[in-house]
Amino acid sequence: MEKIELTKALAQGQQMLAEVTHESGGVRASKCYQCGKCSAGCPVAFAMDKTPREIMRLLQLGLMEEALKSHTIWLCASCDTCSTRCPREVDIAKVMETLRIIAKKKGYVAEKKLDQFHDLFLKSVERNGRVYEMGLVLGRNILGMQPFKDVELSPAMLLKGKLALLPHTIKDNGEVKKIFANVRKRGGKV
Amino acid sequence: MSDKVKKMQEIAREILEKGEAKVVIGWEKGTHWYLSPPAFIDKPEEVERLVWDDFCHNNLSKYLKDYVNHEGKVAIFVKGCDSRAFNRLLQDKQIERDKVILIGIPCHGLKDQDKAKELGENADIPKAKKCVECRYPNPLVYDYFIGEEKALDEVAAASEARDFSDVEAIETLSPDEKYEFWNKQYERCLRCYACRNVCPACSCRECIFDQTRVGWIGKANNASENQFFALTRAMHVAGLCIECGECERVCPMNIPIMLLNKKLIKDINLLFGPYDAGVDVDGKLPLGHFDKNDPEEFM
Amino acid sequence: MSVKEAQANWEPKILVFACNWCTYAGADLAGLSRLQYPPNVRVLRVPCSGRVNPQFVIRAFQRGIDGVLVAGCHPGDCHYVTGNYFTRRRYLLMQRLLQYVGVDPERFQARWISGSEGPKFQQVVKEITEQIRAMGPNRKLRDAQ
Amino acid sequence: MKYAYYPGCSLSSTGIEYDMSTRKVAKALGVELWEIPEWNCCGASSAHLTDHLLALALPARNLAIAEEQGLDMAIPCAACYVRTKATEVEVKSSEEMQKTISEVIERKYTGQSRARALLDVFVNDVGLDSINALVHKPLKGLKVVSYYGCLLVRPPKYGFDDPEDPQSMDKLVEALGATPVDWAFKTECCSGAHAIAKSEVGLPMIEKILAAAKESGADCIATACPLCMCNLDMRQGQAGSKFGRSYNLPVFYFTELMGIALGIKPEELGVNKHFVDASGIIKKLNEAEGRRETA
Amino acid sequence: MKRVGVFICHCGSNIAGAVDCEKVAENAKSFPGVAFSTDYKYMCSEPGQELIKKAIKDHKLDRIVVASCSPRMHEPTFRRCLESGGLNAYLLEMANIREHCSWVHPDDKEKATWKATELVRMAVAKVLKNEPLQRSTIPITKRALVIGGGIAGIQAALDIANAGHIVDIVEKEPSIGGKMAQIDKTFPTLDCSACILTPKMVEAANHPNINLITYSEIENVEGYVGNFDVTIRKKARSVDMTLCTGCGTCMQKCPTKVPSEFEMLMTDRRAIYTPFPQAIPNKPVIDRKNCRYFTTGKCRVCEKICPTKAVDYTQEDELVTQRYGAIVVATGFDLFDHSVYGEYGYGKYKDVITGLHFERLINASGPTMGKIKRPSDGKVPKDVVFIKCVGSRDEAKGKAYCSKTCCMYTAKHATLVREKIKDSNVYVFYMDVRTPGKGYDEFYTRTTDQFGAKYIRGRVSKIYEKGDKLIVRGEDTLLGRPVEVEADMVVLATAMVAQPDAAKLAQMVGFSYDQDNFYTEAHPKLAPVETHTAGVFLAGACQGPKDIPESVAQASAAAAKACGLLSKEEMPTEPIVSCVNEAICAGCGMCVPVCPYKALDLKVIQERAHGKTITRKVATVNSGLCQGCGACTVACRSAALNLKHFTNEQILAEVDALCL
Repeated sequence: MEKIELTKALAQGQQMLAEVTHESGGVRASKCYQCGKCSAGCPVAFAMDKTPREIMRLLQLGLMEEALKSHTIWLCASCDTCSTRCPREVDIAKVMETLRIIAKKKGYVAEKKLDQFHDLFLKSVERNGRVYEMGLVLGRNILGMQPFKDVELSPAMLLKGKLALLPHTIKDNGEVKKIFANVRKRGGKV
Repeated sequence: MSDKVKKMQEIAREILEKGEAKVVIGWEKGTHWYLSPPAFIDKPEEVERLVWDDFCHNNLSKYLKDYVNHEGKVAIFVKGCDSRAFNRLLQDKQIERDKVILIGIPCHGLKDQDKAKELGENADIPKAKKCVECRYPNPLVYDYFIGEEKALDEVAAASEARDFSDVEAIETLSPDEKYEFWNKQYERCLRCYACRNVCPACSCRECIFDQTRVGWIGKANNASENQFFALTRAMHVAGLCIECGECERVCPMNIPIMLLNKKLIKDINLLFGPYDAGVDVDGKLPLGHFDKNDPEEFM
Repeated sequence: MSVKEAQANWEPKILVFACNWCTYAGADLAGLSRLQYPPNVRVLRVPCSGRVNPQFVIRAFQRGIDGVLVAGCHPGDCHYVTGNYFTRRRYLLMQRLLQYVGVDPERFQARWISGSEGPKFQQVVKEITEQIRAMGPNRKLRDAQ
Repeated sequence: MKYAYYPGCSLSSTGIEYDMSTRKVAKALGVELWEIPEWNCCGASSAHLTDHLLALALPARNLAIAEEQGLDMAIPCAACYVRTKATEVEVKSSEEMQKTISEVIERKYTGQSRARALLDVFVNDVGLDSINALVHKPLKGLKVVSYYGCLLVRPPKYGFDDPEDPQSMDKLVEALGATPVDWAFKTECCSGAHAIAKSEVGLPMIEKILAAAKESGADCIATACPLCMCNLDMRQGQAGSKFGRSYNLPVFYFTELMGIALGIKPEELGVNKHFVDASGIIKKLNEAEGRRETA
Repeated sequence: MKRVGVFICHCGSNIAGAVDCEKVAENAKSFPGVAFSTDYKYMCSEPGQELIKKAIKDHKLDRIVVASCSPRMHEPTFRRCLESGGLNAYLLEMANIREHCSWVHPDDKEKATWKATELVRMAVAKVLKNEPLQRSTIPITKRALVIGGGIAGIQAALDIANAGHIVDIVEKEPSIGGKMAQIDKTFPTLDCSACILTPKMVEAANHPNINLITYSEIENVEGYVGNFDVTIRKKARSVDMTLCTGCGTCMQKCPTKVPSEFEMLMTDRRAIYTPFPQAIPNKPVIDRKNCRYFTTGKCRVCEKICPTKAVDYTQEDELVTQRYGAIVVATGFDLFDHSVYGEYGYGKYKDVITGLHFERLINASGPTMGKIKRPSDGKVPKDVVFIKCVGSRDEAKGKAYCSKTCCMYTAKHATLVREKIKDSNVYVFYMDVRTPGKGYDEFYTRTTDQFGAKYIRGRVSKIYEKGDKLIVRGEDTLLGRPVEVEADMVVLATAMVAQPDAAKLAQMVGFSYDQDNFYTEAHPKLAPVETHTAGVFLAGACQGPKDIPESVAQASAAAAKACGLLSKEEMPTEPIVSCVNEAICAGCGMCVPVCPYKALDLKVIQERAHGKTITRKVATVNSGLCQGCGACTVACRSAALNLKHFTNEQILAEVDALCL
């Protein structure tokens, strides 16, 4: 197993840790006492490469790269079970969210499919003001260059009136476009 | 001569003749038509000096302090505000109830002395401000009573709600404007202490402003020292002021002293519940007790 | 020093009347816990917040203090059983009276800080110092000397 | 009782029956729903994983429109609710945030208009007694597990119900005449969007919930979230075949159950649009009703 | 001309590290009245004190300022120093330049030095107006009160009684014994709790110097050290203690069953009852809330059956007032209510129990006769999970502190399960194992090594029922993997918390408590059993979580303190009291209602005025009652009342000196 150079890690990780704290609205990894209650209750933990507690530990030691490259931060379903139960009142879900945003900025995307999904989703919102679910499904299909897994469900959905072929839009989407533009103006990475 | 004055003189004469009291304190006509200063009558034949008119402003109760060590009783005329002043002094244990004969006189509200002087005798002279706001025109305590007891209930009912609009007007100013306002007022103060001397809530044997050895206050007559005096005086009468307005009336520099007193009355009522000083002699003083559920602003 | 220089070098000075049993102990605890705060406060020890005569407060303003804090035990916890209840009444009035004559509310404050609230002492001192620093030197009620 | 109604994107497609039943039931209860004109997507669940400000700004526009009318927002979709609530709470808690958001959306939102979950509105504003009084066809004998999902009652500071063992839907179901069944998976996560984009993670999560519901002995599941509905209903077959089981557990929006109990025709509520056939349950209820009537 | 000496302490580097002490001493030389100023490494040390004494002599100093640590720490030290140097103790003032300066401003030496200088200037200004004060003495009542009859209270009472003083134990329950009576075995020796407790209970009951006042509560406390006047409410027992022989017939015949608090509601007691068979006094009380006669007006079975006619339904609560010289508070603790944990089932799963339930389950006289059976169905559990830190170390839903005893009692429980159920598996979910204590870590090692308990490092996130099993989900944080246990029973090590009425008692007696309602000791290290209120001492878990040996040790310590006080005939009083300037006092009486000690009153004096003798009223201070709070001085508008050592003049001088 690879040895960790703690002195170096701590020195390198400080600035990024501060960024995580700032971006997450003040969530401090140092509060975590590693009890593991988050990971014990996490419904997605079975699929993760590192438990949420381990992500917190990586942050504490400054091992940012390792945290940002993990699948865990992408697999988090934002269900808030961890934050709700944390005895130290650390908002772990918020940390996961924040790490994902930072990871994306740095180009570390361990779960490309999940990321594309969110990109397409927001593109649809910006373009139409609302989400166009069929478009989303097809777009993911084309971009992902893979067969649409839910293909067997689509005809039934169309039949039941559950998938619209045309995008739902709002008449004048100028306002929503402006929101996106204003967020970008303020340095938002959308 | 009105019936009331006749009655006043009758009672006074009777008291003096029977020897019930050594002296009767009332009002008489002074050097000016718009002044009715206190009269101290100790001979039955002098009772005719006594008057009752629109200018019997002086709150007579404070004079009782001068008779504390005299033998025998003192008789005194009391309006509504004088009676509250009497209660106040009683509460402070400065006088004894059974050494005083109180002759109650319902008060219809007196006229503004300054305006009278300015407008002349035949003009329509407005009521004094304190009388416009008066909520106790009837004496609260008395042994004799002149006039109809119920006559002024309506007057009382009319001004049931206190008028704090003058205080509120200042409250709306910015801190700097407030400071400017009060600074201007107290720059004028001569520190003659007339306001203190006349006040029925000021019952100290030796006022702290006379205690030069402790150094509460410097001798210098400047705005800072004057404001120390003003604020301290206001805090010292907090919960005790009976709104007779004598302080303001006697102030040679026309400083609106009641504006400070009323501010404290307003806040005491707001913070600690309704309270009128000098009404209930046995009641607790607002700053002499507390409620565990008082407003909490210091958490 | 020129006037300008004096203003540039101005540091707010804040007087804290602290009761011996709670707030003074809380300030001691802040020290024991090495909780840092701005060096602008001076604690004056009194046995009880109920000992603080409003005249002391006005006097401090006269002499040029920039801010005054009166602090004692939480209601119900007074070492002298009821002292702070009287403090509360007195300073609820005093605070309003001072504001009425134009003293900015930040300049005079009251707080309950217990002996176990070292962090609260630190935080209150920080807050008040920042507020007063932002306001600049106090000129109100001040002796002209 | 009047609310600004925010259906959200799902309710015009995959969750169409949630929209249909909500409108019908609201009308029957005398609750006026004023649909926010030209509402926009709240951004769930992608915006908050991409940019915090965007996530707060998107729902703010809808809230601002509701605020202009002086109305609170009633939101059926749990995901839309939690994102909109987050915006309300953030804006309320800081003046700076209020300023920033208003600048970004170029509208004024002060935090006056509140985001309310539809379940909360029905249970706490309309009240269980009033609902119970309007029940024509009690859901007698129907055993229901209430599935709140993870978003409706978390984080606890937003909550109108308990984050670990919520009760409002159970009590509602009881008021409709059905039998609420207690179980431990009320707030367990169904994987949300993972089911679409990463089914190997999503399906086991769905399976766990279905298995627990089955084991509890319930006849059906009640839910308050279109994403949960999608996962539990539409993907019930996928999950079943992957784990070699057949659950045959109809899933209802709680509004559909309300509609049925209030005597509204199931088709008008969109019950026929389910993937897992619910007609068996409807039939059983009708038979029981018939027996009661003849008796 | 007054001559002030100023002494600046370095406190090693504690002060000197952040404050330029030499400069402060130098600055002080220019302050009015200062005749001598110096600095030294450790002012409180022997040579430091010698330095002060020598300077008093050499420089003819008549007032002293010591700038060092908090006066709450060393004021008594330096007062003694002044006395042995020939000055009155009250001619000392201290400037706190450590807690209030160097420790909180470590990074800005210039400003810290400036502040220290000003603090010294304030102290100098004040000390110039100090007056010598003389202590007087008051007699001490030689009787002690112990509040609480658990192991700590019993031990404290025995120690005081053995020293020859009369002690009353007031216990709110019908029997003494407290929580220890409920416990089965004690760690780390595993000896039987009852076997070591009951002899102590009997000893207390039979001791000629000890009075047991059970089923009673403190109603009111007045007075002060040496002479506390305590009103005790003796609740109506409905049984005449002088007639009752404790035969127990009534308890057998009583028709009303009530869940037994002592048995953690796992079995029943009667409405007329003693909490447990070895209760002391072993005479029953009637629980009026549940008694059939008191609720319906009919029954009277116990009255009829009682051979000595001891049952008396007409008894009423009785209030008695007694004077005590010292009070030992030993009110113990309560257990955290785990029903706040939704993830553990909000207390609704029957087989999720607390450690104290478990104690009763393994106790031979408990509801299961010592067989471990789970509450839901009486089955013997095979897989038992223990969860530590439930309510402890949890800011979100519980308490931030560590409850200190849980690690050891959970190890004990784990051992007992493995011992009593041979084919059992024990899983202990923990965050840390904390075993500082004699023989403690060895015990823990045996639990894992010899008894095979599985320790899993991680907090449990959820427990839920599945069939007749309890599914326990955690993470093994050492492996970094989620784990699950199918358990038959779960035992929660719930936190020790303060008694629900702890704050009320503290307010009544007049001492302080912390944010968790545990009682605050006068100093965490040097005065661990004293409170800030003289004459009131603390024993046991009311001061914070403690195990039995610690509680007993602290009880003996508190007893020693109480004995020290009671061994004297009289004690010196603090001379910092209010005084009246009769020449100024107008006798308005506004001071009277603000005094919490009823120390103020009005009296009539005679004096000559204008050639005759007159009488008038003035305020008077009872210096025996006055505690020196100074509330009266502010109520007095004419400043006729003043507080010695904190006079108006002194405080004004401090304010002026600060504002220079």
